[in-house]
Formats: sequence, structure tokens, C-alpha cells
Amino acid sequence: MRLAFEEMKADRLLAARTEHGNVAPVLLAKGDEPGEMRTDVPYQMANILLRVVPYLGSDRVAVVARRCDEKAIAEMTKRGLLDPEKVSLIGLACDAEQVGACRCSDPCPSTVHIGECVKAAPADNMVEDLLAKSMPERLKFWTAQFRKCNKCFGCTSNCPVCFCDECLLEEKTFTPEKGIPPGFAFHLIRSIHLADKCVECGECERACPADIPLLALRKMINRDVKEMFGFVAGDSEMTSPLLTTLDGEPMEGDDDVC
Amino acid sequence: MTGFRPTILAFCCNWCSYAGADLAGVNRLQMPTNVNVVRVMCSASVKPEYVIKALSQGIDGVLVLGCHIGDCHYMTGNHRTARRIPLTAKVLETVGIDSRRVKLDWVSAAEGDKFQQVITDFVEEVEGLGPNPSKEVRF
Amino acid sequence: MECKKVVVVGGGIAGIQASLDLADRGFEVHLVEKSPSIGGHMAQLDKTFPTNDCSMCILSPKMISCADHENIVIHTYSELEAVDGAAPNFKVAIREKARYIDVNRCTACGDCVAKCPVKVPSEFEEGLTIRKAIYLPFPQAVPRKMTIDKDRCRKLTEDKCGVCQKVCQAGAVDYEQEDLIIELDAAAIVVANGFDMMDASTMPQYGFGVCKDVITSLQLERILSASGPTSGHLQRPSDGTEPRKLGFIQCVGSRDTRTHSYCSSVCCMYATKEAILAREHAPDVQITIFYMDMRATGKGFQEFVSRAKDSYGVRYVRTRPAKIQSANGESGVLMSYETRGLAGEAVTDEFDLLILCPALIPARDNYSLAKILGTELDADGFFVTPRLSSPTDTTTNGVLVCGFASGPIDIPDSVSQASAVAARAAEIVEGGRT
Amino acid sequence: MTSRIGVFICHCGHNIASTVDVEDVVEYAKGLPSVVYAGHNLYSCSQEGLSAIKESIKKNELNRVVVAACTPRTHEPLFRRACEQAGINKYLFEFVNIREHCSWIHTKEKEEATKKAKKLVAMGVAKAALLEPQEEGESGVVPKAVVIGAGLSGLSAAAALLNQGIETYIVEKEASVGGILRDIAVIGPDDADAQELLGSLTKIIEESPKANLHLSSRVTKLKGFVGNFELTIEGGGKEETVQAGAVIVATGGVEHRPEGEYGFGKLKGVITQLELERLLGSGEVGARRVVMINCVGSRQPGREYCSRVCCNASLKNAVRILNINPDAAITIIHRDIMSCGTAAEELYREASDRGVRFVRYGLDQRPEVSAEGEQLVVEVFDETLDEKIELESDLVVLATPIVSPEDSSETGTLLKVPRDKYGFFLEAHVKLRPIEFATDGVFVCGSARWPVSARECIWQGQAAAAKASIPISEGKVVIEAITAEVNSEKCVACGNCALACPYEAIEIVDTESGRAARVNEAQCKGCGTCVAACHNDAIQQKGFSSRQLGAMIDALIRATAEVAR
Repeated sequence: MRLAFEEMKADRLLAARTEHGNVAPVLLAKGDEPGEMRTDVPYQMANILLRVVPYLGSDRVAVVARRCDEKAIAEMTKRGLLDPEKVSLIGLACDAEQVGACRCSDPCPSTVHIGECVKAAPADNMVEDLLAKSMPERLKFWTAQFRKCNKCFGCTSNCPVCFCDECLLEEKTFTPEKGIPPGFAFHLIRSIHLADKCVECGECERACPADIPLLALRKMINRDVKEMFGFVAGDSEMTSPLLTTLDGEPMEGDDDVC
Repeated sequence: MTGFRPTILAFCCNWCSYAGADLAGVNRLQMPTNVNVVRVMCSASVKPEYVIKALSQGIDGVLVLGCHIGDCHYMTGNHRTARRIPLTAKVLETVGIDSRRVKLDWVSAAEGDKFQQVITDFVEEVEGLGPNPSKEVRF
Repeated sequence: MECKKVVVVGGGIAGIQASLDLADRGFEVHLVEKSPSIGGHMAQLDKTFPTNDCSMCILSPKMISCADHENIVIHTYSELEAVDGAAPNFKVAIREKARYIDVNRCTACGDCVAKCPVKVPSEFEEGLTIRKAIYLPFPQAVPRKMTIDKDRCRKLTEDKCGVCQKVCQAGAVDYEQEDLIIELDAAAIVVANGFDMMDASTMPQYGFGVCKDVITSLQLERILSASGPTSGHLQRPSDGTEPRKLGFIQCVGSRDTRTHSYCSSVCCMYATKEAILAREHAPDVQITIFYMDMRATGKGFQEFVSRAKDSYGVRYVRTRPAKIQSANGESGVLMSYETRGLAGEAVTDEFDLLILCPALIPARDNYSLAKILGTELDADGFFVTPRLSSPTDTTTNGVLVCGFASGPIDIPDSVSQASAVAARAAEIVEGGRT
Repeated sequence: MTSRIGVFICHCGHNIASTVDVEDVVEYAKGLPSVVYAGHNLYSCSQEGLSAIKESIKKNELNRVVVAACTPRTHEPLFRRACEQAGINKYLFEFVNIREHCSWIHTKEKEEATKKAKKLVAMGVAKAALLEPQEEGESGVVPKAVVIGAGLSGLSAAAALLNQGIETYIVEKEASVGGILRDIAVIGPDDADAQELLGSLTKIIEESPKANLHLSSRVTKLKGFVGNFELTIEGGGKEETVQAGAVIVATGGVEHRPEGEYGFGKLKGVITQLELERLLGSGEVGARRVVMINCVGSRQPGREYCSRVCCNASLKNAVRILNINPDAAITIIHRDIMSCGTAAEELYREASDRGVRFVRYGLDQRPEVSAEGEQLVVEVFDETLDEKIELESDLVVLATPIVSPEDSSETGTLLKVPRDKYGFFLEAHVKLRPIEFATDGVFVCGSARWPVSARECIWQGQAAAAKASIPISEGKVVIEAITAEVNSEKCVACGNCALACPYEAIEIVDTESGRAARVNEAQCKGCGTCVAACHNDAIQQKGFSSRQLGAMIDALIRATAEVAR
């Protein structure tokens, strides 16, 4: 691990280790005592990275990143939030158990430094089930789910691609001022915001104390975005289709624009 | 569905579709009374949040009307509209609000008759869909 | 720098537009209007063809822009008194006629009007209703100031009454007021004094002034207007009932070598418009337009005529009336005419209301105005514009003309001509091209 | 500052009041949040109406004004000015359109129209309550103009600009100037010498040091806004970028070619009126018997309009043939002779007096042209005589309409200006803004807008020049305060706005509160595209904030429930 400092010429290493019996992030400098390093990180290293970057100055950082971290970092980089010159990735391949828990379809980092790649999880049954439902059934299902929301903002604060400091959803403009639950629009607006950047890490769902199947929602919308615009979040080459012109695409005529 | 009069919100861009709506008025083209127009400068300024807010709070349909692609007063403003609004409709459909309640179309300043047609057709379509079920959703 | 003032004569739509463009272009404009308010004939119209835009709605903002513009001085109730010198150094005298009102004090509250005992036919309402000797010509008048008609006021003619002064709490009535002569230097003078309508009673064969239910198109325009004498209800003058059968007679005194040989240009279209409006006001009404050639040459005009035919059931008949007379008694009109073709036959038809579209003629003060300006009029009495390359130039350098003053023309053409005048005035001043 | 809103509902004569129950709407408005006054006027835009608003602002200490009347696209400046005159910032005014968008389109549904008017007013009031005072920016004006098209109207516009000392670029796609005028010898109805006119206009351009004539060229790109346009002119394999304060569209029209109609293109001796012009110009008309057919390809389904100039052209050329050959037998087959005005009517009379025969036909019985050897025969049903007649003829002249050139759609797209269904450019207002487009700083003249005579081309060109010279002489334009603004506290510098902006008017910079977006006011055109791209409302468009629009949605929901009761 410490090879990262030499090979990648990083000044710091962002990783996780055991602290007081729990997994905790740690930012190491060259020569620091590494302690008990952990690979079963229960949060997004990308998220931590974004928070520590302002304090690093000109230091280069190497970060232990799973595939989802890697994709989130790509989205951050596209938005100018990270300087790619200053971030190196130490690829961490998730094990079969982790992949299963996340119902992950894309578990293997572009370069693997730690662990071994396993197969992607089979198609998400929940997504298929939900998509098979009729409109009224879907509405019934999601109404019941959204009603459970405590508006704790766990989904947003644990999300690696929710960048805003102050969330729009904290204001009454778009969610009626009725306390909890926050109204039907809340998770839909979040869906729109995440449509061109969600990396399907599943943190929102894991963070949700009300067990709302947010990852399933994310996946369904990502699928639509891919179908409609061919865009996949985390692909470092592609700019969000929501921000670009239709250049090169067939001009949509007068018919069936929506 | 007899007697159901949907409430519809329409965002019209100042340069083409609002002008087209004005032209429909000048030409006294008769159409259903359900549509309430909000003027915005460009269809691209219509936040998906507005559409979601309206439809999740019981508005029966939302129309977003802009200049034809290529004719946008702001060059490529409506290119963004062309992506955002269909996606918004998809998101709504995912959770059970029929995407046909969101309509994006292009109406130029010269198309008073098209404005009339779009309004008439959309009202008819939404009437067919019945009241927005989100109206019944109580939180 | 040379003088940058321009005098505009006539406060109708052409004069208003010329004033606005000149003022925006940086000239100090003096707008001279002979009546108590600017607005001209367009202010009398209910709607305008071919869009049926409400006339006052589109005119009123322009009138107010004129009044508010820092570069425009409006002289209403005023006339051009004298012009000396040549472009770009005219010396112009303007006579501001006494309105017998202190315009700085008058609030147009209407207390005086309510008490004034003298009733006079209203010019603005085409004689369909009355006004008082102290009056505001119409509700949207600019400026909104009263005027005393000195020829009808009992105080000014007989030294009796004086009630308006007594009731005016603002102290605005001043019977001693005198005409004011204003002298100024001007680089250019713009004639935009528009048209008058031929007095239809000079052609008694058309029945105007003989049959009560024969009216002019301008009168119908007022009848159709919400702010008009009948609040927009279609009524015929004889008995106030709603007419069910209307006829329009085109080319009354125009395209007629005995009177005015030219075509007035706008009547086919305004008759079509009035027909559509009448149908909108009274959906059951039957309408026939009797015409010679249908002249629909402007943008959207032909489609407008088709709409009148197809959607409003307006009947167009190409013929001339042979005889117009009262129907039995007071109300209604009988008109005889021949249908066309060799198989044509003589028909006599009864109408509840017959509307004449009389020739639109050069403003009656054109001769005196032309004399003051040293400018030529054509045989019909319109200002001559001899230079094709500058359609708004008259025969006098620096005297420009726009709108109906140089010949029959509709509103958009008047407006674009008015803008052209602004370019010409700028050329005269900036480029020294007279 | 607590909102104190005044609501003014306009009758607009009976335009609104005959459909919408204005008094009822006033009563409803009185009960809306923050409304301290509600009233109605016969015409809100009259001086009386405006005085009432101004007085009410003072009397009721209003700090927001809502007028429910017609369209903001024509009347907003007027009411904004009235607010300003009464001492409140003009951006504290909100316009509700209950005429074009209500009374005029729901004429027969009075009750529902009244309900809708209430909803629209409630929405306007909700937005007004959240309006904020704004200050307008100013920007300079490039003292140059561009005229696209060097036909008669374009040349007249250019000459008028140059005569005022304004530097002018003239861009003509053909290799020479003049357009249709090149084919014309004399201009009716006064028989003015067309080539002399063309020569005098060309001379002004040739002699002016401020004229930049680009022949065989096109404008291929346009950026910017009134006062600061940037155009790319392409021609002769070269590309030039020029700056200008105003642009005039004078792309004209072309003669419709009636291929296959009345034997055109098949029978010798069947020509168009413009071809006759050319023959007359070269003195080559020897025909003794001439039949002219009017309205060929116009005033009929598919192309319904009257082309305005063809009747007069037929009359003029009939008289010219008679001047060459007084014994010529000329028949004009027409549907209506549209000789409006003094001189044209005079010409009609002259033609008639000199023996031109006028035959009227109807659309249902059109003339037929056939050839018998060298001779042409025109068969037509004369509506006046009510019988079919046969006319032998040496020459058949078809009067066809002026149509929009095929490439006018490119011009429209390039300039972002609308065209009607026939391809003619659509002016800002048919009646009172015939020379302007809704887009500031872009003007139109001549047959690009509608078929017009030479005389009309000239004055419209001059009118467009006058309009274009206004911002140039003023030297500045005011930027409406609808630009975007950034709350740098909220902004996380994700750059969505900068990417979405069609004008590259947004950049990410370091600020006191960290990195954030910054809007370049002069470059921002106020479209609001960035606003929709921002996820936390850190960028907002003045006058169209998400709080304001959100409030309108809430108001619509609330009002819908209220009026249903």
C-alpha cells in the first residue's frame, strides 16, 4: 500500500482503517503509521475525498476507490470540483458479498490494485418487478414508500454526487411546508438532479432509516437516461446531455417530442 | 370522466409560443378554458422542478411550449428543453404519474392555429387520462 | 450645429409615429394638432383589419408615449400660422387656440360637463350623440384636459351662464384666455394631417340625411365600439332596435369621376371588418357588401375577406345601387340594384340598416396649409410627392409628408411612411441633403 | 417590506368585459393575499386608466402593481412607465393577460372564462408579491449597420443610412445590385425611369466612404443583440466578421414561375409580366394582340394572398404597349382590378379609356390558353357578359405573384426571426410595428415582408434606416433587468450553468466565499437556461425566480379550488 506514495508520487493517501473498533476514513502522510487498513468501507470514499480536498492545498492524493467511487470522482472531475492531476486512484475490487448487497452491475475498477474482480450481480429483480407494475400500482407503491420519508436528508448527505451545500429541497418552494413527510415531489426532484450523475453506489438506500428503495429508483432512471440519450454517469468522457446542444443528433421535429 | 375539467399549466416562451398564443387570441381562435399560461423568456428556463411540483400537487397536465428547434431566440436554449422535459416526464412515469400529462411542443410566433390545436388536443388527452391521481395522495 | 427641431402637423397615427421616431432619433418635436386631442381617426375606430386588433388598445400607448416623451412638445387645439425661410432653417409660427381652460389646473373631473347646459352634436361620435360646450372629446383623450367650444358657449357668445367656472373647484376655467402664438426655428416640417370623410349628404341619391337608417361607416364604427354611444350594441338610429339585415355600399363618391375619381384604398377592408364585427355583436344578422372591385392587397387581407365569406357568411355582391329610399314609414331602407351578367335582373331589397363607405378626402384645411408651406397639391387635393426616390418629399425642400395627406393609404403604410420621414429629416440635418 | 398590491382589471372596452365578468374578478382579487386595492378601468392603457393607477399607488401606498389586461409583449412598457412615474420601481409591475389568453379565445364560455381570469389574476398576484426592484444595465452601440439584400428596398435603406453618416455593410447574394429592379424599365404609375433610380442609389453607395458593399456574399453567422451584433459575411471564398448595432433584412421576393399553367413553358408567346418588362425595356414588343391574365398562382387555395403589385404592372404595361402601338388590342383578364389610390386608379381609367378590354373571370371558370399554329387562343368565361368568349392573341402575359425566395428560411433561422406560412417575414405588429421584428435591433423592409411596389420599397427602406439609426444615434441601449444572478453563498461551482449557457456568459471564478459562478451581465441575454440547470437555486433570473414561479403554481392550485366552489 505504501507503494502508492512512491509509484503514484502522492503526498497523501486517503484510505480506511479500524478506529475504536469501527471502520473510519484516514488521511495518511508519507511515513505515518498505517494501522489496520480496511476494504469493507461502508461509505463513499469519493464523498470523503471531496470534503478533504479543500484542505490539501497543492498536495497530491491517492485514494482507495471502488468502481462506484471511481465513477463518482469522474463526475466530480467533469464539474471542476476535483483536479484530476492531483488525484490518483488505488482500485479496490469489491468481493462477491459486497456486490450482492449492492445489487451492483458494474463492480470492477478500471485498474485493480486490491482484491480480485468478481461477476456483476444479476439483473435487479426489484427494478424489473417495479417496471412491470401498472401506473396506478406504481403510484400506490411509491406513495407508500415516500410517505415513510422522515426528510432526514440521509440520502443527500451520503450521496457522493450531491454536491450542494444547501439543498433546494430544504426550501418550501418545491416541497410544501408541511413538515414530514415532505410531499411527493421531494424524491422526484432528487431523481432529476441525480439523473445525469448517479453512479448507483446505493449509499442513499443504505442511509435511509425508512428503508425506501432509493437505489431501485436510481437504477430505473439511469436506465431511462441511457435509453434516451446514451449517457452513462461515471463515464469520464461524456458530458451531461442535459447541458449540451443537440448538435449532431437528429433534430427533433414537430412530432412526438414528448 | 364526464364533467371532469382538468387544470393545466402551460409554460410559453416569450418569443415564439407566447407570441403564438397571442396570435391565436388576435385571431379569436376558440379553445378550451383549462390552460393557464405562464410566460417565461425561454422554454429552457423551465425547471423540471416546476413540472414535478405542479404534477405532484394535483395539476392535471403541464405543457411546455418553445420555439422550434433551430429557431430559438436564444440560439440553443431549447436544445436543453428538448432533453430536460422528456426526461422529467419519464421520471414521473417511473413513479406512476402518466408521462402523457407532460407535453413538450414547439409553437412559433406565426402558429396561432397550431397553438389552438396543441391546446385542444392536450386538453382532450388529459381529459381522457382523468384527474391526476396525485391529487388524492395525502401526505 | 443646425437647429434640430422638427414640426409635425397632424396628431393622427402618422403624425404620432413620425413624432416618436423623430424624438427617439434626437430631434425636438413640436406636434401640432388642430383638435383638442391627438389620436386622429384611428381613435374613433373600434377594431383594425385584418387582425381585428382593438384600435384604441394599440393606439393609446403610442399617444401616451408621445405625451410622456421628453423630446416631444404637443400643441393641441393648434394650427400652423405661418412659415418663413427654407430648410433647414424654417421659422414657424404656431397658433395655440384658446381653450379657455388653464391646462395646468384642469383635472378633467367632469363637474363642468355635468352642469353645462349647451348640447352640441359630438364630432368624435360622428353626431350620433351629443357633447357639451365644455367637453373632453373622448375618454382616452391626450391631453386629458377640457376645452370650451367658443362658438357654442353661452358665456363666450352671449355673456350668460358661466356655470362651468362656478362649479370648477380647480379654478381652471378662464374666459379671458387668448390665442397664443408660438414661434420656433425648425429644420424640417412634416405634414401628417390625414383625411376627412366626404360629407355623404352631398350625394343625396345614397339616402344619407334622407333615410334615418342610412349611416356612414365611421358612424357604424362608433356604434360597434364599447365606448361608443350604444356601448357596442348594434342598434339602428330610427328606432333603436337591433337590425337584422345590413348592407354596405362601397365607393360612395370615390372611383366616381363626378366626385372623387380615385380609390380610397381602405374601404373594402374596413367594410369587411365591420361586417365581421357586426356578426360577432349580433350573430343572426345578415350582411351584404355591394362593391365594384374587391381590393384586398395588404398582408393577410385576402384571407380576411375569405374568412368573412366562409366563417361569417358575409355576402359580397358586385353591383351599384340604382335607388335608395326609405322603406314604409320611418325605419328601414329600400335599395334597388341589378344583378350581374346578361341574365341579370333588377332587384329591390329591404335593409334594416344601410352603411355607406364614402370617399376619404384630403383634409379640408389642405389648401390653406399648402399655401402656408408654399407646397403643391395634386388635382385631388393631396400633397404632391414628385420624387420617387424620396416618396415623402413634397415640392418644397424640407417639407415632408406622410400618411393619408399624400394619398389614400392604410395604417401600416402610414406608420412606415412616418418612420421614413424620420430618416429623411435626419438626412436633412446630418447630411445636409435637402 | 410588506407587499401592498394593487390589482387593476381592464375591460378593454368590451374586448374583455363582454366575456369576462370584470366586477366579479375584481371582487375575487380583493380577497387575494397582500392585495390592498382592486379596481377596474374601461381602458387601463388610456391616460385616464394610467392616472387611476398612479393615483391609487399613492393613495393606497401600493408597492406592487398587477394589471390584468392584454399582452405584455405590447403594453408592458407603458404600465412599467406609469409605475415609475408614481414612484415605484418598474420591475414591481406584473402583467396578466386576460384578453389574448382568455376573453378572445373563450368568447362563448363566459362563466369559465371568468373563472380562468380569476386564476390568472391569482397567479399574477402571487408572483407580484415576490417581485423585487431591479436596476437596468446599459451597453454601448456599434455605430454601424448591416443591410442584407441590395434590391430596391435594401439600397434605399443603405442610402438613407449612409446619408446620415452611418457606416453600412451591404450584403448581396447576387453579383450585382438591384434585384428585380434590374429587369424593369419604367416604374408605374408615373413612368419613372427605373434604371436612373437604380443608378442614383448605386452612386450614393459607390461614392460613400462609409459603404462596404459585399457582392456574391451571404451572412452566415449572427451573434449578439441590439447595439452589438457580430456577423460573419462569406463571399468569394473569404470570410469577414463585422460588428454592427443594427441589422436590416431586405431580402426581397421573387417572381413566381407558373410552370405548366396556361401553357407557360410549353407554348411560344406565353410569358410572365416580368418577362414582358424585359421585352419592353429592350423595345422588342411587336405584338398587336395581347391578352394578360391576372392572379396566376395567387388568390387561390394554396396561395391565397393577393400580391398587391401585379394588377398595376398589367395596367402599366398595357398602356406602354399602347404607347408603342396605339392600335394594339389588349385584353386584361382579371378577378378584381386592385388599383388602390390615386395614380393607380388613374392608370386603370386611362387603360380603359384607351380601349383596353377588361374581362372578369371566376376561380371556378378559369381561362384556357391553346395554340393554333402560330396563334394563341384564350378562351374565357366573361362573368360580366355571362358568356364564354374566345380571344385570339399574339402574346399571352401572365401576372404572377411575388413569392418569398427559397433561401429566406435560412435568413429567418440565422436571425431568429419568424416567417408566415408563405415564407414572408413576420413583423412585430401587423398594424403599428410593420418595419420592426420582435427582436430589438433587427428590422425588415420591402418584399421580404410582403409584396410591395417600388415606391413602397423605397419608403420602407428609409423607414428601416430610421429605425436602425435610433440606437446608433442614441449610442447606448438599455439592458432589461431579466439577467441571471448568482448567490455565491449557495453556489458550489459545479459549472452546470456555465455549460448550459448558450452565450458563454458564465464562468467559474474565485470569490470571497470560495469558487462560484459569475454572470457577465453584458453577455447575458436573460434566457434563464442556466436557472433550470442549477440544482440548488443558486442562480436565478431576475423577474423569473423559482420562488416567483413556484408561487404561481401554488396560486393556480389554490385558485382552482376556490373558483370551483
